[in-house]
Amino acid sequence: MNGPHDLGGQMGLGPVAPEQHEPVFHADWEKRALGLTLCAGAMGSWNIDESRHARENRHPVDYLSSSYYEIWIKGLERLLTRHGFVSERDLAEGRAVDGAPQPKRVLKAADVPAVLASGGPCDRPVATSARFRAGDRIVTRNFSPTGHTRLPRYARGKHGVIEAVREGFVFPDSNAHGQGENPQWVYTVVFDGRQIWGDDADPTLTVSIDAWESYLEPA
Amino acid sequence: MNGPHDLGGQMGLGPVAPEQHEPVFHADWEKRALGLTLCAGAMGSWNIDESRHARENRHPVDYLSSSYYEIWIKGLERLLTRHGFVSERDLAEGRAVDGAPQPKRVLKAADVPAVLASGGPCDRPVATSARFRAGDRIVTRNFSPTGHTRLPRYARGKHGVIEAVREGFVFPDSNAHGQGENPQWVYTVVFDGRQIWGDDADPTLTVSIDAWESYLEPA
Amino acid sequence: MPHDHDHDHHHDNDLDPMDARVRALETILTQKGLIDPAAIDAIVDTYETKVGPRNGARVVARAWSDPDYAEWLKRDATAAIESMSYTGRQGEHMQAVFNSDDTHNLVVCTLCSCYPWSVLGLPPVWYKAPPYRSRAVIDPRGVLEEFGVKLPTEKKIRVWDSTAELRYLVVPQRPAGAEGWSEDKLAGLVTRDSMIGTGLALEPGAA
Amino acid sequence: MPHDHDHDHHHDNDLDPMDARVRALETILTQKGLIDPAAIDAIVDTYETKVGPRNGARVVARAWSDPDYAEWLKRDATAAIESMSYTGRQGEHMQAVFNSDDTHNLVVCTLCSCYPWSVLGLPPVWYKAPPYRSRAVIDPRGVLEEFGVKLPTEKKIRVWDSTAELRYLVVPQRPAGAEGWSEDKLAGLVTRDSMIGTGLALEPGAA
Repeated sequence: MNGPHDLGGQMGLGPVAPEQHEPVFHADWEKRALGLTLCAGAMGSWNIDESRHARENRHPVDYLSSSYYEIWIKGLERLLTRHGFVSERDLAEGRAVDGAPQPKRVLKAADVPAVLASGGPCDRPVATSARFRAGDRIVTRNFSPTGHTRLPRYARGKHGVIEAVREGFVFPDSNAHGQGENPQWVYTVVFDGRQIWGDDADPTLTVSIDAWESYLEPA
Repeated sequence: MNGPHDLGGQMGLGPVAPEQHEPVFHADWEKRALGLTLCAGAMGSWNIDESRHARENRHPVDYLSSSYYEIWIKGLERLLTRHGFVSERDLAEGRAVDGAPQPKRVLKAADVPAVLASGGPCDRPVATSARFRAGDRIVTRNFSPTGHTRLPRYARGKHGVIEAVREGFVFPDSNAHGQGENPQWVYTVVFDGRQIWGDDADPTLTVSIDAWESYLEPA
Repeated sequence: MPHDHDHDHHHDNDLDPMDARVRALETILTQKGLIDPAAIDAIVDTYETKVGPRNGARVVARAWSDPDYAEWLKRDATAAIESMSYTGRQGEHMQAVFNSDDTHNLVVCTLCSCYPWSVLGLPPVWYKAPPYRSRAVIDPRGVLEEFGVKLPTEKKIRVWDSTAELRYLVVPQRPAGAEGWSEDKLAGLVTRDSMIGTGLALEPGAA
Repeated sequence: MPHDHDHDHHHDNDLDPMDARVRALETILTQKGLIDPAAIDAIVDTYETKVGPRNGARVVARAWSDPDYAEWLKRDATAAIESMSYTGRQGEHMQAVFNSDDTHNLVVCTLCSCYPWSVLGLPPVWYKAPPYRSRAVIDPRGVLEEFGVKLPTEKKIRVWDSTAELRYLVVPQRPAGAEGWSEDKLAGLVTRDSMIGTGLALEPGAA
């Protein structure tokens, strides 16, 4: 979706303001938010793409005025209600009122080190060979999906060069919506900054994205 | 600027929600906001392009959570302070504390009908003849100015057709920043919806913009 | 989802904190002699009682009634509209766009709130608000359905984004069943939304 | 302009209304047996005390010290980093990008907050916030100046937008004056920001 999360090139958002000696967490609730999100994800009822879309699919004012862990919690509440683990009554009362389905698994403290250390690889075998090779000139697709995509608006309909063929990866545009993993080859695509932003762009700038094969056409 | 005002194609902003039997104004302060904006503009210290930029150049959260007359008032305060008519002390105290320069003119009630009836035409003679003719194929420029422009992001770097040659008009991109009227030919340019939004767009859709000549290149 | 607090849309009302802010600004400018508060009254009165969509409706009714006028309106809307004494601010450069059996026209200003004041008065809140401005250019059929307008699938849609100083007046199609009606009576069929393109002219039975 | 109320940036603190909201959610999930609160403690402890930018600094220090390792890191960062036991979540598919005399690398995730947790820990707030995400791809020099980094005008800048599941580790240039230093000592020169590209490695005198 052309949503509020798609921020590349947007102006008016102010200075970066890096914080000196930033702590890992700024409040206890942030710690719990991180842990809850990972524990709930470990139940195995949704994937990372559905989870990203649950965070980004918000009114821009809500998205842009929420801290990042706040967005995570709002996304998590949405996922938990969508999948039936939490009801509106539960949330209204702040305690378990309604029942919940049996999750595929519950992450126990003892298993945390192993689970974090193995992560969740998203590479998958792809039946076909890669359509592009390093050095190929491509043009990115121009589209405007209402669902999840990982092709930012600034990089749509732009000419670039394949810098590297990576691996086959789960396709987020379908996976986020329960339409399967449909793995595709992923490429690192490099654009001249002027191709993206126009002739006034910094001439020393190149920008790359990692793009799924269906985002690309030969140029 | 790639600002919060440039909304074409943005998603997640909710339903249109037209109001039944909508009044012309929803509160008395809206009436005064309209009148103040027009009266202050009539002083002749800024033009409509500077005024538009004063409204759009805001943090997205501020812009998108303000009502339109609220944006007008925030823009007006900015213009009045920029041009020295109102000081921070004036605003802090809610009364005239500091002095102000003599305006070019003050709009009197008796002159309102004539001033509103004549408006402020922006057509200007252009020394050169029009570069394009109806039927010409063009491509819009791709650029990312940090200042004011009237070429929306969705219409940058797109192929279209000149539908009509209009007149010479003041160029907002310079006029908004005190860099002169620099009038240019304006054209109505039509795009196929699929050119703008991609192949999944409504095939019956065409979109037009009115574009200054320097926004366009032959295709 | 009750905990999924999305943005509460801002609606103006009398308790608005903007009230004090605008009063203060008017006080400052009045005390400095920069504005005449009576001029504000005169401006407000103009758009509350004199300039509004009835102007545009009369233009459309005349175009429906008089083919020569319609031709003039198509060719030089600024002059044709001026001949009916509807002139001035935000109507200096007018263009009339005619709906047909083939094509429906819809007007938007994605960048701000450009609108033909001289024929339609001040724009409604929804016209100036982000949902309409963002969606009219990409999903006009979805927007029209929210206005209760369902166009035939094959009807072409032309969206006019008012990015410059031209202001657009949509001339809706004349409904059947109003043959022989006077211009005055025809004007009663022409709604404001039909002149933006978010509506159609009323059917004679509904007027 | 004091009346020009721009958005107040939201900073988390203990009075945050999010506190109650998150507590309630944890209570519900715990009561339903869906989560183990001790697992949350273990996750938090991991990222507070075990997994952080010291991991990445050791990778960089080894690459500085051992040309064969540097070559391996360039060719297969996932394996080279795994050999140092830094594996796991948000580090499953790693890519190391090396700064050079010609080119400075900068990593961003314009669409969300993708970041190489296994080598850098959790991302700082600014990395996840709209100003950095919006500007890094269009005005990287302006962003770098806010971090106190001024690159030579002719130095090329390569911005890596982490749009897929690859995670990028910038290998900063080794500063002069640290010849013969141990890997441990060299790691002390490698700041977190230098591995994102918003900083450079420290000069030996500053470490």
